[in-house]
Amino acid sequence: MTEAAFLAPRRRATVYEAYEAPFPVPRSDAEAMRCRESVYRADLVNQQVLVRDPAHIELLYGQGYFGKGILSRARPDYSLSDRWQEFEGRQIPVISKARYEQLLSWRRDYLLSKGMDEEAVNQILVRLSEPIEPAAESEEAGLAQTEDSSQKKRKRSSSTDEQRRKYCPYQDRPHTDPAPRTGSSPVDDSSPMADSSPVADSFPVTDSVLDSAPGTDSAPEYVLVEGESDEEEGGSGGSEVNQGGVRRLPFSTTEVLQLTLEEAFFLVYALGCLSVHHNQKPLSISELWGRFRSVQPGFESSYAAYHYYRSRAWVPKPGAKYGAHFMLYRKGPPFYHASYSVVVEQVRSSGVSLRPFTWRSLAALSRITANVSKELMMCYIIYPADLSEAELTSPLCLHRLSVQEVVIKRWISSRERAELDDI
Amino acid sequence: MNEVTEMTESTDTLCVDDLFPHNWILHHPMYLRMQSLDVEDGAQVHAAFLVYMDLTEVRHWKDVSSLKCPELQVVLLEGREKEGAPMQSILPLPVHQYLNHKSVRTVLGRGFPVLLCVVASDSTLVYQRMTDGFVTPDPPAGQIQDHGRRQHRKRHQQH
Amino acid sequence: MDATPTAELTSTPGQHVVEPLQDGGGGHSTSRRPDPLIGIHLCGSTALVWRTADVRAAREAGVVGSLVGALPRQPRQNGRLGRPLQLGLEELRLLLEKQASGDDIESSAPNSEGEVQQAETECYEEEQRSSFEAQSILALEERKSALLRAMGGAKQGGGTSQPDGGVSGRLEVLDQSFVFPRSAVAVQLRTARAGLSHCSDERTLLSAAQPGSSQRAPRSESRFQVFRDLRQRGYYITSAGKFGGDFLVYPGDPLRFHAHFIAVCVALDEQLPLVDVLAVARLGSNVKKTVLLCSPGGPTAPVHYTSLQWSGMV
Amino acid sequence: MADPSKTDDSERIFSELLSPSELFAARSRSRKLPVRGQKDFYPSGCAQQKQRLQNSLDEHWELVSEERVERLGNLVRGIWNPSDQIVELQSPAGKFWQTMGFSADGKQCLQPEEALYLMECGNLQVFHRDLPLSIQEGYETFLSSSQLSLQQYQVFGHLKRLGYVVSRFHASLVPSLYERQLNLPPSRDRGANQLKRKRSPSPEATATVASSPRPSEKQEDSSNPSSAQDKATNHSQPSAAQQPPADDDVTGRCWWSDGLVPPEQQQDGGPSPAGPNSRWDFLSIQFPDLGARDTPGPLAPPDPALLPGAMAVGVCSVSSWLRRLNTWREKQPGGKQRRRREEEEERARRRTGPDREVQGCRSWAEYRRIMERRRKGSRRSDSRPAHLWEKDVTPLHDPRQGTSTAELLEKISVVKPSRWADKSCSVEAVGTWQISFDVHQPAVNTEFRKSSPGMPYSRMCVCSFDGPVPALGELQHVSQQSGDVPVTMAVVDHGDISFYTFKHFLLPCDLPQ
Repeated sequence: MTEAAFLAPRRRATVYEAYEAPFPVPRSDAEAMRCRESVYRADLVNQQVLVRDPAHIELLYGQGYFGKGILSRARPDYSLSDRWQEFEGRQIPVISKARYEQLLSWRRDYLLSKGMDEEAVNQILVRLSEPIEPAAESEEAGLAQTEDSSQKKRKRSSSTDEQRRKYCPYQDRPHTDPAPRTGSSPVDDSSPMADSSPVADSFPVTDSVLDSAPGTDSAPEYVLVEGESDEEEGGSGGSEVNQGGVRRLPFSTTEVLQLTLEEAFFLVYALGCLSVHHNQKPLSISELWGRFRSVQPGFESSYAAYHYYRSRAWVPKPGAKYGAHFMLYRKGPPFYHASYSVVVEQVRSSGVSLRPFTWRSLAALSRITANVSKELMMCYIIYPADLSEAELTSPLCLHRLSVQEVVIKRWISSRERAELDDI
Repeated sequence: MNEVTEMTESTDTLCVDDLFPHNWILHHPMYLRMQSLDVEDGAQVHAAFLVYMDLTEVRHWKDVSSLKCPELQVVLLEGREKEGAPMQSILPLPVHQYLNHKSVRTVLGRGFPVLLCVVASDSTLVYQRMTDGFVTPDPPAGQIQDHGRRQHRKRHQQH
Repeated sequence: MDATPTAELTSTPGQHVVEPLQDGGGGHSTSRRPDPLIGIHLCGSTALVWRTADVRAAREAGVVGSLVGALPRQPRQNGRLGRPLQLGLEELRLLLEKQASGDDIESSAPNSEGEVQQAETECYEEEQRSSFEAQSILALEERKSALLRAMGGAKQGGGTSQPDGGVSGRLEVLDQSFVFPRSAVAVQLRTARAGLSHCSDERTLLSAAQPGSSQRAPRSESRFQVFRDLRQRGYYITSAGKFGGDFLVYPGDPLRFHAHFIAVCVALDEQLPLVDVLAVARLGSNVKKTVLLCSPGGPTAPVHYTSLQWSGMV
Repeated sequence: MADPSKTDDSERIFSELLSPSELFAARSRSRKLPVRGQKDFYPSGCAQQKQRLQNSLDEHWELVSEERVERLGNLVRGIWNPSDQIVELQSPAGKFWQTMGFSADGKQCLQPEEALYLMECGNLQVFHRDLPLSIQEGYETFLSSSQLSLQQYQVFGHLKRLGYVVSRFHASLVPSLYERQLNLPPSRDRGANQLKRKRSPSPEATATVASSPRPSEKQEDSSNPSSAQDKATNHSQPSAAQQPPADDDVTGRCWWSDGLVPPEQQQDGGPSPAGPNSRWDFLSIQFPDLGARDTPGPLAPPDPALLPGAMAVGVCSVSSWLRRLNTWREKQPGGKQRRRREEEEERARRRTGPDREVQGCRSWAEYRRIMERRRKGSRRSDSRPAHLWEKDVTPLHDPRQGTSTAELLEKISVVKPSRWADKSCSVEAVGTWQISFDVHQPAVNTEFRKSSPGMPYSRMCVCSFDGPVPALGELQHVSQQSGDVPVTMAVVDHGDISFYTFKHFLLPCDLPQ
């Protein structure tokens, strides 16, 4: 077979961010020295791999474009509100009254689901929704909060691209954060909330229930509820007057990074930089392999393809939108348009096909791919004939698989192409 | 497959308390409600929840609720695109699953137009509209369409 | 062509072949005499229609088919092709169903080699001879009228309608000296087989396409159910292979209308990989057509149709 | 128009036979194709739309019903030879002989597909038993043999109508791999060919050598704006594009690896167009051909403009170099070592890059002390998570070690690209896929010769749309048959033909800076 020509990837017309690194691991000893964390944390929930620590999310996505924020289109940049305001030296989100009441009702539902009686729940909610007095607040807050606020600022800044560029974790952290933050040591299972939350878990409720809304890890703890002071003063709602509306956040929905199983396994097995926990217990590589294989048919093949492309420094992202297994990006989606739609096909003596192709489906896929100016690539994963089923139960089988890429193109026999008139 | 269901069940029943307050998803009232629907397929429940969050938090749909479709053993959603808009059924499915026409007809049988939402493994959502019978596509805008075709051709030739 | 075109002879060709049609093939014309049998011929395992009348009759029955031969008027291009018309399996079945099955397939009497062949050859040669003679006369007449016109033009001013001596003299000379060369004779390269010549066995077609053939795959069965139902609803149908579907569905004759639907035939309980569903739906939106999932409900039940469109939600 | 006196009307319709007057009239008929207007979207039932439909249909039927009428003098006459399944010409062949037909036993002959095509074009009349064959009879007679299917003929006709030169494929005529190796054309031609390569929807003979030039492509090069850029891209990377895959060497195959690319090409890591910014125009720089048989004398000094500032290079005697020709294989390990050393230094350089303390070091010993101190100070040193590192399967990489990306990629490259060209054994080859035709570029401008057709543009495999898509092993099998020429799959769906090329590919490693 003749070899297909390599077409240079198309750079995006406008690029809003700087390229950080191909992988979320240190590239030099100096870098390695400076960062204290070497392993990120994810949890296996409902057969999905979820990362919740904002710092980890930032690194995993920013360095290699792993995963997707479940509340965002691509880059995890969801925030509670579009508008933020300065309050007591920190940025807090501004939300509508209706939204606040919804969050309050979620908290209420949650507490009820814990089996508390309604009266107790109502008491808690009343206390929870008391406005925060500026002075009292700053006393209460103490040292921990100034530290928090710097963190919050960063999180906030991450929503603007200009500032995001400056956020380079390995370099910044030692200087801006002299004190080790608990949140940044994912190796031990003590995430910041794990440290402080056991109290919250013990019912009957103590005051701590008020302090930490479910899922508040490093999310804003306070919100400015819009329309509060309007009722009292009948004013036009000037933003500064609204300070009376600062409340505790009753229920926090922070962004969560969802990794595909291929991404998760690559971070664990190839880079050694991720621990996936299930029921608070970290899983070994073999356990993970077994679980993923049972959850996703053909996982060995699709992972082998994923691993192969990563090992050639390309960024594969899920391609369902284009009817393919993966889309291949150079560097990452912010910089280049995807170059290839990849369809993974396994070549085994048993002849089981991952996605049996017909000319019909090939025709559709080839047209879609051409319509979006990408190329269609078959990625054949070749299983040696003597590879046993037992061997497949260990990820070591990957060393025995090989890859054959084939680029499929439709050749238009005539330039005039009268047949296009039919479209 | 046995292992899988076991895996999710243990997460759902045993660990909610232990995880508190790590994962707000597990405490979200809608998630808890979906859990209570007793659908075995954890991945589908998760998909349904992601779709719910997308509809309410990102797209600001109204009156979004969840229910169980007993025939298909999946969590369905229903809701309105905006206040006063007609009700729609939403069928969330993880991308690795299969679909048959019969299930589509079952969901259509609820009487609302249906959105199929395919949930990719990284939580990317792809919505498709499904309607009973023949829905004529939007007519092309005469000249513009011709123009588009020419551009289209140009792009083809660049390959 | 060598001859100068003349006014009388440049009328539109091709009108001679078929009787006029009332309704242009768009709808049903029950007023006509019993449907003519449509001649269908096998080439390998493919059904072809060769004669214009049959191609038109098929179109009237709602069978579009695809023209696959070179177009006589401009044979070296692919934009518009000519006869034969190739029929898809569903189209063939539909035609067979419409007609009394079996004897509608044209089959000529098997040749008893000897005399028939002899007679045929003689007949052909005789035809060629008479055609040459007739064309010689036509060519001579054409020359004469050209001459007359040229002369008439030259003496426009004169009022005499009587041809003068010069003209008649020249016409006489022409009469005597005119030779119509054999190489100039126009011959027809026939598209369809002449009525009498030898023919291959058509019987195999019947077994290949007979409805109710025992070993027909369920998929082609459901394709046919859908095809027939769509046809009954008045749609025109062509193949949608290049769009990843089974049929392209047109609201009217494809000559004048764009297709609205890409029909995908599936059994009701067939398990479709979601990526494939996404792929075809996406393609549909790219070409501004609705994807139609079509499943026959059973021998008596109607066909279920579900429209699938890429939603605007990105 | 029909001549009613001659024959009964129904008989005439039945046989679609033209009368002499019709034949005579047909000589002057129009050769133009009607233009199809914009289609309507939805049938409205209005009279205007009905009229338009009627007009279209009238036009359509007129076109479809038209019979071929030719001057006898313009027709080549042939006879069908059923036993050999060929057509023997009885009168001199026409212009088509340039690209079609063959001579056998002193006779001019045509393959059935060629004859049928020429019949459809109105160039040839084929007789069988003293009677001319109609097109229909041609189809039924020529295409019934096991040699040629209707689908194959449809593909043949489609390509011929576009002007391509199409001939039957003969496996025995493809030079074997060994022959091809012996007949390697000079490398300079390769380069030139590379430049002509364009990005077009056609099965290009990439990285292989087409022996005949392709004038049509040259034209496009000037008209197609993208080709200029393309040229530049190819220009800047000719060596990488042509290197045979060496899958065990990751960095060697990198397209954008920083260490290997001259600095001026490094902006943004992309394959930068070597247009105006390029310092070297390799097309104008003469390189001596030291491999030529008649050994050149001493080499003239190079153009000073190509040399850095104060450098002076005189006449160079090449004899000592020539003695070392063909000894490079033994020398290579040394080169590899040197490169590795350079990489090491590069890594060290990068390590010291942004770190002030390290930059202050005056010796390696000092640097090592710093590193040692830091290592001890780090509380991570003993925190390799047990669930990852103390099990049967451990990660391929330890993130606590800072590792350059190149090194890391090498470390994790456990899934290798297959060398399928070498080991056809891994995938069983199935012989159901056969190449039908060789296709050469349209014959208009090329000096195509039947006697020495040169390397085909592509070879065609004809298959049915309802049939299977070739599996990897089958692709492999077919491509082996084809040698260096790309294979195109012609997929026939009810007379509608789509062409697909399947090409071997090795995604280049994209090593960012």
